[in-house]
Amino acid sequence: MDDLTIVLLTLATLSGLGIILALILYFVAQKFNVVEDPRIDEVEELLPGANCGGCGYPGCRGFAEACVTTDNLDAFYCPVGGNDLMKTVANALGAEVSEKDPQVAVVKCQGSPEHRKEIREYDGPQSCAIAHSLFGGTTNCANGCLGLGECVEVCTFDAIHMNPETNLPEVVEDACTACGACIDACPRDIIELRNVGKKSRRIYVSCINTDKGAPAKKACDVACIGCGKCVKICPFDAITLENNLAYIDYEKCKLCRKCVTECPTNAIVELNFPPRKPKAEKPAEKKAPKTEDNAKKVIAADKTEESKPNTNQE
Amino acid sequence: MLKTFPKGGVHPAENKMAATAEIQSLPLPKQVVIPLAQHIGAPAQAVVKRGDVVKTGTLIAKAGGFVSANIHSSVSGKVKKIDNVLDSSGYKKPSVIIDVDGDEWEENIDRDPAVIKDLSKTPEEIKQKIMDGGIVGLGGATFPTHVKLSVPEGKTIDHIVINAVECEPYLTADHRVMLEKAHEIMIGTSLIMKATAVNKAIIGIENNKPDAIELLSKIAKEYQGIEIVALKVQYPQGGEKQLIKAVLDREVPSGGLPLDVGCVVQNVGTAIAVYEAVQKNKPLIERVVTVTGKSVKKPINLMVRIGTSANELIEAAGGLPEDTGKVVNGGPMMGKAVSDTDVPVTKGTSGILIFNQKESKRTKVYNCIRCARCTFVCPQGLEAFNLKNIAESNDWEKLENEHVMDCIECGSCSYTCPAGVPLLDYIRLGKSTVSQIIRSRKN
Amino acid sequence: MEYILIIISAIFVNNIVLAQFLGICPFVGVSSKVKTAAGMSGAVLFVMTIATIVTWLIQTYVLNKFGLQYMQTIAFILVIASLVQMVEIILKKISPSLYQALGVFLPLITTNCAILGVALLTVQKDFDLLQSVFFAIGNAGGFALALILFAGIREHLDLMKVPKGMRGVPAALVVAGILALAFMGFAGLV
Amino acid sequence: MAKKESTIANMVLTLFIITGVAGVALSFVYNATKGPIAEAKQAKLEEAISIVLPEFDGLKEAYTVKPETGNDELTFYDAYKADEYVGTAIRTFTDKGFSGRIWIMIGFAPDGAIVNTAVLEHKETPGLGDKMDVAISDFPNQFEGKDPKSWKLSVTKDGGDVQAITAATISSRAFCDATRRAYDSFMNKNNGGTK
Amino acid sequence: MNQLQNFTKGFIKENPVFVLLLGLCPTLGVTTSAINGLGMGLATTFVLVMSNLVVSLVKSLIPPKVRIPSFIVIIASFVTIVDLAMKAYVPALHAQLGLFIPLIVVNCLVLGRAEAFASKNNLGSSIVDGLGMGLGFAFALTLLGALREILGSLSIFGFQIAEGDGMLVFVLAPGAFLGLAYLIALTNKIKK
Amino acid sequence: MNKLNVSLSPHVKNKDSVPKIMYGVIIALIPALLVSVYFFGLDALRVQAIAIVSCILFEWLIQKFLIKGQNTIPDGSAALTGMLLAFNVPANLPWWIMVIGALVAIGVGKMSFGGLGKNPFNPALVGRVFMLISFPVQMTSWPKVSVLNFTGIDAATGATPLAIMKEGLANGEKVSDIMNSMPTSLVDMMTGQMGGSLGEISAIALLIGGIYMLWKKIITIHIPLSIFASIVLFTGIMNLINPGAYAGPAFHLLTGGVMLGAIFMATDMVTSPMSKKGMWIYGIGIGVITVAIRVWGAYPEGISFAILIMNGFVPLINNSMKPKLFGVVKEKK
Amino acid sequence: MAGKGIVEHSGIVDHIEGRNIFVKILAQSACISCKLNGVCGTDTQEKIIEISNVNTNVEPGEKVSVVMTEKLGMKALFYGYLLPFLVVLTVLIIVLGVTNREGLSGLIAVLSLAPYYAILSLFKVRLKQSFQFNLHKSMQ
Ligand SMILES: Cc1cc2nc3c(=O)[nH]c(=O)nc-3n(C[C@H](O)[C@H](O)[C@H](O)COP(=O)(O)O)c2cc1C
Ligand SMILES: Cc1cc2nc3c(=O)[nH]c(=O)nc-3n(C[C@H](O)[C@H](O)[C@H](O)COP(=O)(O)O)c2cc1C
Ligand SMILES: Cc1cc2nc3c(=O)[nH]c(=O)nc-3n(C[C@H](O)[C@H](O)[C@H](O)COP(=O)(O)O)c2cc1C
Ligand SMILES: Cc1cc2nc3c(=O)[nH]c(=O)nc-3n(C[C@H](O)[C@H](O)[C@H](O)CO)c2cc1C
Ligand code: SF4
Ligand code: SF4
Ligand code: SF4
Ligand code: SF4
Ligand code: FES
Repeated sequence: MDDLTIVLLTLATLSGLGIILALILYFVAQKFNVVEDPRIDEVEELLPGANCGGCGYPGCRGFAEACVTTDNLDAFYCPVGGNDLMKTVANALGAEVSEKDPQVAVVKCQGSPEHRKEIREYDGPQSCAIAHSLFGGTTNCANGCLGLGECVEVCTFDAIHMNPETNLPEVVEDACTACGACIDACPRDIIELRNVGKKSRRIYVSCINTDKGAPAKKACDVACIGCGKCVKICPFDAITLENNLAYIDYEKCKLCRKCVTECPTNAIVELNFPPRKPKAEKPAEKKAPKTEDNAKKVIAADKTEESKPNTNQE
Repeated sequence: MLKTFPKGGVHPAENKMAATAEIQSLPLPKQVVIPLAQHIGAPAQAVVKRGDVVKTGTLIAKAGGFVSANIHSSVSGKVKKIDNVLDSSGYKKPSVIIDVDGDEWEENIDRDPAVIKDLSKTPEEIKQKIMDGGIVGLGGATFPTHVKLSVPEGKTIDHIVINAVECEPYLTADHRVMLEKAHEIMIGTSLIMKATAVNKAIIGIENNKPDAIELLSKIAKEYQGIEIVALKVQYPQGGEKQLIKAVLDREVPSGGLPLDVGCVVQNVGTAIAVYEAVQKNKPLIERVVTVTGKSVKKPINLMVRIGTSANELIEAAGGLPEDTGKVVNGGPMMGKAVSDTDVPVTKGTSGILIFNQKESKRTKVYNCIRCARCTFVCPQGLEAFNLKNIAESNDWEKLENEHVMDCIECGSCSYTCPAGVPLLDYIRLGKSTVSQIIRSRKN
Repeated sequence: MEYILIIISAIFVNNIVLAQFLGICPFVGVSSKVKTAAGMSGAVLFVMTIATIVTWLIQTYVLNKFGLQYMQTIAFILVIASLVQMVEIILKKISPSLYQALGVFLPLITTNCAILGVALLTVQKDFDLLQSVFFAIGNAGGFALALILFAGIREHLDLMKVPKGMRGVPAALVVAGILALAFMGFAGLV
Repeated sequence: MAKKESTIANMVLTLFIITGVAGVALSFVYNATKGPIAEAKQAKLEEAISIVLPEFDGLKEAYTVKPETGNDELTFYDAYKADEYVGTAIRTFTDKGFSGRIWIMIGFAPDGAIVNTAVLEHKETPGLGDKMDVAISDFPNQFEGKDPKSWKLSVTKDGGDVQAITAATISSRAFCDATRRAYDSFMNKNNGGTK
Repeated sequence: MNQLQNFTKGFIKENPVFVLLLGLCPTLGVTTSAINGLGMGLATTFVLVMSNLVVSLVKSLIPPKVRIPSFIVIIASFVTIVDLAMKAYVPALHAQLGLFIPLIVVNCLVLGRAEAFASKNNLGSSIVDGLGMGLGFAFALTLLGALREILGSLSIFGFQIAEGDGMLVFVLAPGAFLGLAYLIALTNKIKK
Repeated sequence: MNKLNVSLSPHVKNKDSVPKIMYGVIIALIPALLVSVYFFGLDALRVQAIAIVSCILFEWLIQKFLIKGQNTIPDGSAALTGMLLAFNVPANLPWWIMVIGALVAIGVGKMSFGGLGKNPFNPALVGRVFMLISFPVQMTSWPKVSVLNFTGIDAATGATPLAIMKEGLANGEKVSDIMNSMPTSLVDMMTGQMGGSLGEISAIALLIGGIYMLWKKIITIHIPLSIFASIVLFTGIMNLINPGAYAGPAFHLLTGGVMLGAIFMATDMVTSPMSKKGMWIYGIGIGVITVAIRVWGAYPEGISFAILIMNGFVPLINNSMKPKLFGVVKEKK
Repeated sequence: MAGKGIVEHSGIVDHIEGRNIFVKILAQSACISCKLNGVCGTDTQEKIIEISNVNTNVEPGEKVSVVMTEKLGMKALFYGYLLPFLVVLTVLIIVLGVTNREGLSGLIAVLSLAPYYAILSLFKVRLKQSFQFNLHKSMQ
C-alpha cells in the first residue's frame, strides 16, 4: 500500500466517523436540553471547596448550582467565604446580594469546675446528646455545658476546642466560619451565632440557666440569676429577661459595657475590649479572678486584630 | 419443657435477696412531692393550689387528656406549693408538694381488708372506676390502664395476659404481692376480663417463683377462665411481646401492639390496683417498692405512698451503705440511675437498687469485635452493633430502615457484649431521634 | 469448555480490576452501595459486550482490511463513545420512564477505560468473535465481582471509625490490595 | 471569546475538519514511523539471532517448520559464515508456561548442540518466571554449549539435567519444553536430510 | 495565579494522582519500575501539553456541543502519535507499557485539563498547565515506580542496590494498590 | 457520701470480655505450640517469640504515634495475631521475614483500618499471604521434623505432603503411588510427623484446642464443621470419580493448614459472618475454594487464600443474612 | 415507612405542573469526588424526573428524595441492560451457529437491538405505569 492510499483511507475513515459522530451529537444536544450551565463551574471555582454543608446544600457544587438557578441570592450564604465571597458570586452572576453581618460562634456557659461543683459522675459514651438524654449533668445546673465535646467533634474547621482546665469548649475566632454545625450538635443550645461586632468586640450573657436566682446561684457561681439589674441599666433596651435569664440582642447592643459591671455574678462577658480605665475600679476588681479565663481569649483576639490587616496586604 | 420465647434472651444472676421479706408499710413521711407527669402521655393538670387542704385520696390533678391519668393525694395535709422539683434524672418537673399532717382518708374509700369478690359492675362502670382512680400500669411503662382497656373499634381481643414474670434481677415486689394478695390479683384480673369482655386470662410466672406458681395455681380454680403458666427463667420474658410469644405463641407485629394479636398485658400490681379502684374505690396512691442491693443491710419490700422521698425508703432498709456508687430506680437491666437520692417515689417506681462503688462502674470499653453476641441475645432480632454504628454516624434514615424502633430497650445486648460497648446508650439516642423525625413527618 | 475457561480466567485469574488495573476510577469512586455496584455491573456487562462486538467488527473489517491498525485507538474511542451515547438516546426516546428509573437507580454511566481496555485486549489476543464476546462477558463478570465485593466492604468500613489519614481512598486501596493478594491464590487455575 | 453556535452544519463541519486534519496528520506520522518500527522489530530479531549463534555474516531466507507438538510454527534462520553453514537459530515457543505462551530464540550448532538462548517474549511472573531471561538471572546460561543428546532437557526434579529456577519450576519446565521442541524439529529436519 | 504556581501546583498540592486521584489505571498498571513510571508519565505529559496547546488554539472555533468529541479526536491523535513514536524509537519501553499507552486517551486527566483549563485559558498558561500537571503525573508515577522497584526488586532505575530478591508482592498487582494507598495517605498528611 | 455514678441501663454486665476471649484462644493454641516445639525444637519458640513481640511492638508503635489512641495491647489480639502468624510459617524462617510479615499483618491488615474489630480481612493471613508471595522460596522450604531437636537448625528440608502430592500429580503419577512413597502416613499427619508450617502439623493438638474453645463458648461449631464437610464432600466426589488423579478426603483434611485455618483462623469473629446461616455459607465457600486451589491452582495449599477471599464476601453475607426480626413475617417473593 | 428494598435518590424540585412534579436529580457519578466533575466525558448531566400523582406538598427548590423500590430498579436494569444483552448474545450465537460467518452475525447481533427497542417502545405506556416513583421530603 503506498503512502497516498494510507492518507486517503485514514482521511475517509476518520472523517466518516467524524460526521456520524456529529450527527449523533446533534441529536444528543436536541434531546438533552438541560446542558449544564457553564456558570455552575464558574461559581464553583469561586467557592472555597470545603464541602462543609454549612450553606445547607450538598457540597459546594450543590450550592453553586442553586446559586445559578435562583433569581434572588438573598437566601444564599456561604458561611465559609462570607460576604466578600457572596459579592464575588453575585458579580459573577450579575445579581445583587444582601449584606449579612459576619458572625461567629460563642459559648454561653462559664461553668468550669471552679464555679460549678461536680456532684455526680457520668459513666457512658463521650456524647453530649446521650448524657443530655440521661440526666441533668454532673452538676446541679441542668442547662449548662456537659463538657463532653460533641461540638468539638463536629467542627470541620477545627475551630472549637475543649479547654481541659475549664472543661468548656472555646471557639478559635479566626477559624470559625459560623457554619453552625456545633450549634446543631449541642443538645443544650449553649452555642449561639452572634455578630462578630466592631473590632470583634462582643458582649453577651454567658449563661443559659433558667432556674430561679437561688438555685441557679447555688449550682454555679457565675450563673445568671435573673436579677434584672442589667435590663435596667442598659441605655439601649438591648437586654431582655425571660425565664430568669437575661439575653442581649446583638443588633441593639452598642457595646457600652455598662451591664458587664452591673452583673452581680459576672455572667455577662465582654470579649476583645481593651482593659478598662482604672475608673471603673470597684466592680472590676471583684471581677478580676473571673476574667482570668477570658484573658487568654482577649490576648488571642488581639493577635487576630493585628494579623488581619496583614493578611489583607498580602 | 417449660415455655419461653424462642429468640435471644440472657440470664443475669438473679440476686433476689428480698424474695422472703414480707411487704411492710413504710411510716408516713413528713412531706410528699407528687410529680404531675408520672405516666406516659400528657401530664396531669393540677386542680389544687397552694394552701389547699387535702385528704388521702383527694384528686389533686386531673388527667390532661385521654392518654393521661388522674393523680390523687397520697396523704392528708396542706398543699405547700406547686413548683418545679428535681426528679430522679436531675431535671426539674412540676410537682405538688404536700406537708403531711395525719392520715385522714376520703370517706368513700373502703379501707376494710376483707376481699370483695363481687363482679356485678358493668364493664363501663369498671373502666370508669379505673379511670377515676388514676390507675396506670405498674410494670414499668406507667401507661394509663383505662386507655389500654378501651379496645378500639374493629379490634377484638381474646386473652388477658397477666405479667407476673418479674424477670428483672433483684426485684421482688411482684413476687411478694403474689404471695400476699393472691385473691386480689385474681379478682382484679377477672375485672379486667369483664371490662374487656374476654373470658380467658393467662398469668405467666417464671419458674424461679415456685411458691407463687403453686399458690396461684391452687386458687385459680376458684376463678373462671384464669390459667397459670410457668415459664422458663429468661430475661426479658417480662417484655410484653416476649411474654405473649411465650404463653400464646403469637408474635406482635413489628411496630404493633399486643392488641394486634388479641391480647392485653397487665402487670400483677396493676391487677391489684384495678381491684382496689373498682371494689374499694381506692385510687392509686401507694405501691410496693423493693429496696435492695448486695450491700444493703436489710433488703426489704415496702408499701410506700406515692411522693415519699427515696431517702426514707433507703433508711428503712438500713440506710445508705458507705460505699454506695450508684442508686437505680427500678431493676438493674432497665432501671434508671438517679442523680440524687432525694427524689420522690412515683407510680412507676418498682425498686430502689443500690450498687456499691465497684459494681457501679462500667467495664472497660474495647472495640467491637463483631462477635455477634449482641445479635444472638436480642429478643427482637436486631443487630445492636449495627444500630449503634449507624446511630453514631447520624444516619437516621438508615437507622429507621434497620428497625431501630423495634428495640424494647431490654439491654440484653449491652449486658452481653464482651467488648463492653454501651450499645443501648446509642440505640436509645437513635430511637429518640428517629421517633422525633417520624413525628415531624406525620405533621 | 474453551469459553468457560476464558470466563474463569477473566474473572478470577486475570481479574480486570485486581490484576489488569482497568476501570479503577469507578472501582474507587463509585458510591459504596452494593446495589449501585450491582446495577453498574449490569450496565457494564451490556456496554462491554456491545462495544466488543462493534470494535471487533471494525478491527476485522475496516482496520485490518485497509491496513489501518494504527488507527485503532482513535477509531475505538470514537465508536465506543458514540455507541454509549446512542444507547442512551434511544432508551430515552423509547421509554422515558425506564430511562428515568435507571437514572434513579444508577445515576452513573460506565467508564470508558475498562471498555476501551477490553476492546484493545481482545484485539491483542487475536480472539475470534465468539471468544471476544465471552472474553467481554468474563471481564464484565470480573468487574462485577470486584466492584460488588468492594462495595460491600466499603459499606462496612463506612460504619467503622477508620483512622483519619486512611479514611476514604487509602483504606479503599488497601482493601483492593488485600483482595488482589487473595486473588493471587487463583494463579495458575487456568 | 466568540463561541460558535451549535447548528448542525457547524457541528458537522467542525468535526469533519478536525477529523480530517487529524487523519492527515496521523497518516503522515504513521508513514514516517513505519520504517523505524519495522527496523526496530527486525533489529530485535537480529539481535536475538546474533546472540544465539556463533559469529556469522549472512542469513539465509527464513523458513517455517511445523513441529510435531504444539499448534504454531517454528521459524528457522540458517546462518552462514563465508558461505559455510554455522548453525540455525530457531524461534520456538511453549504453552506450558505459567501464564501464556513463551517465545524463545535458540541457536543450534550444526551438530545439534545448543549455542545459546534468548527469550523473546513472555508473560511470566516478574521475580519468578522472568528469571529465564539472561538479563535477570543466569538460569539460561546453563544451556550454553550443551548437547541435548547427552544433556537431558528436563529439570532435575523430573530426572533431567536442568537446574530449575527456585520456586519457578513451571517456567523452567516450559523453557525446557520450548528448547526440546526446537531441538526435535531441528534434528528431524536434519535427519530428513536436506543437509 | 501566577505561572510558577500554575506550574508547581501539580506536584503536591494538586497532584493529579495523589490528590485529584485521576488516571489511576495507568498509575497502578505501569509502575512496576521507576523507569516505566517515568516513561508513562512523560508520554502522558507530551499528550497533555500538545492537546492543551491545540485545544487552546482552536477553542473558539468549536461549537460547544461538539467540544468533547473534538477534544477526544485531538487527544486520540496525539496518543496515536506517541504510540507510534515509542514503538519506533523505544520499542522495549513500549512493550512494557503495552495497553496503557492507548489508554491515555481515556485518562480523565488529559480530557479534564483540556476541558477545564485549556478551553478557557490562553496558549501560554495552557502549556504551562499541561506541563505542570503532566510532570506532576510523571512525578507521581516515578515515585510509585521507584518505591515498587526498590521494595520489589531491590533496584532503582535498573541499578541493583542490594543483593538478593526483593518483596515480590511489590512487583505484582497487590503491591501497586498498597504502595499507592500509603503514598496517598502520606500526601494527605503532608498537605496538612 | 461518694459522688453518685449515673449511667444508662443496663447496670449489670456479664463477665465476658475481649481479653478473656483472646487469651482463651491463646490457651487453646498451646497444645499445638507444644507439638511444634516437640518436633521443630527451639526454632519453633524462636519464630513464635519474634512474631509475637514484633506484632505487639508494631501495634503499640502505630497506636501510639500514628493513630494516637489508647494502648490496645492488653486486649490480647495483637499477641494472638502474632502467635497465629508464627503458626503459619516454616520453623526456619529468617527472622527478618517474620518481622516484615508481622508489620504487614498488623500495619496493613489491622491498623490501617483502625485496629481491633475494624479490619475486613484476617490480619495474620494478610501477613502470611504477603510473605508467601514475596518470599516464595523461604516460605516453602520446610525443615524436616525430628523429635526434640534442640540443637539448632536442621539443614535438611522436607516438603509438605501437599507439595509432594502436587508435584507427583504434575508428573503424572497416581495418587496411590504418591501416597505410598510419601514418608508420612495419615497417622503421622494426625500427630504432627510431617513437613509443614509450625502450627499446622498436628491435627490432634489443633482439635483439642478447638474443643476447648467450643467448651468455653469462644467459637461455635458452624464454621469449622462446614469447612470440613465441604472439603470432605468435594474431595470425596472427585476421588470417587478418578481416584488416580484426586486424593481422598482424609488426606485433604489432615494436610496443609485446613485444621489450623478452619478452627482458628476462619473463626476469627471480626472477619467472619455474624449469623449462623452466614457461617455455613462462609465455611462452604472456604472449603470449595481451598480444594479448587489445591487441585487446579498453582499453589499446593489454598486455605489461606480461601479464607481471605471469603473474608471479602463477609459484608455481603452479613447484609443478606440478617437475623429474623421479631414480629416481621418475611414476604416471600 | 421507609423499609428495606428501597432506593432513594436526592434531588431538587424543579417545577410543578398540576399534579406532576418534576424533580431534578443531582448527578452522582463515579467522579463525584473529583474536582473535574462533569468535564471528563462521564455522564454528569442532570436528569429531570417526572413524578405524577404525588400527595406530598412540595415547592420548587425544595430538597426531596425520590424513592423507588429496589425491585423497580432491578426491573429497570433488566429491561434497560440485561435483556438487550441477552438478546444480542442469543442472536449472535444462533446466527453464528447457522451461518458460521462472523462478520454477518456480529452485525446482525448488534442490529438486533433495533427490533428490541422497537418492541420496547410498544410497551411505552405499560412501562410508564410500572415505573412510578414517590417523593419524600428530605430530612436534614
Ligand atoms: C425488657 C422488658 C422487661 C419487662 N419486664 C417486666 C416484668 O418483669 N414485669 C412486668 O410486669 N412488666 C415488665 N415489662 C413491662 C411490660 O412489657 C408491659 O409493659 C407490662 O407488663 C404491661 O403491664 P402494665 O401496663 O400493667 O404495667 C417489661 C418490659 C420490657 C421492655
Ligand atoms: C502469582 C504467582 C505467580 C507465579 N508465577 C510463576 C512463574 O511465573 N513461573 C513459575 O514457574 N512459577 C510461578 N509461580 C509458582 C508456581 O505456582 C509453583 O508454585 C512453582 O512453580 C512450583 O515450583 P517449585 O517446585 O520450584 O517451587 C507463581 C505463583 C504465583 C502464586
Ligand atoms: C499468659 C496468659 C495470660 C492471661 N491473661 C489474662 C488476662 O489478662 N485477663 C483475663 O481475663 N484472662 C487472662 N488469662 C486467662 C485466665 O487465666 C483464665 O483462663 C480466663 O480468664 C478464663 O477464665 P474463666 O473461664 O474462669 O472466666 C491469661 C492466660 C494466660 C495463659
Ligand atoms: C476465635 C478467634 C480466632 C482468631 N483468629 C485470628 C486469626 O486467624 N488471625 C488474626 O490475626 N487474629 C485472630 N484473632 C484475633 C483477633 O480477632 C484479630 O486480631 C482481629 O481480626 C483484629 O481486629 C482471632 C480471635 C478469635 C477470638
Ligand atoms: S465553631 Fe461551630 S460555627 Fe464555628 S466553624 Fe466550628 S462548628 Fe462551625
Ligand atoms: S457546648 Fe454543648 S455540645 Fe459542646 S460540650 Fe457543651 S454540652 Fe456538649
Ligand atoms: S437491641 Fe434493643 S431489644 Fe435488642 S437486645 Fe438490645 S436493647 Fe434489647
Ligand atoms: S456483642 Fe459487642 S463485641 Fe459482639 S458484636 Fe455486639 S457490640 Fe460487637
Ligand atoms: S483511568 Fe480511570 S478508569 Fe482507568
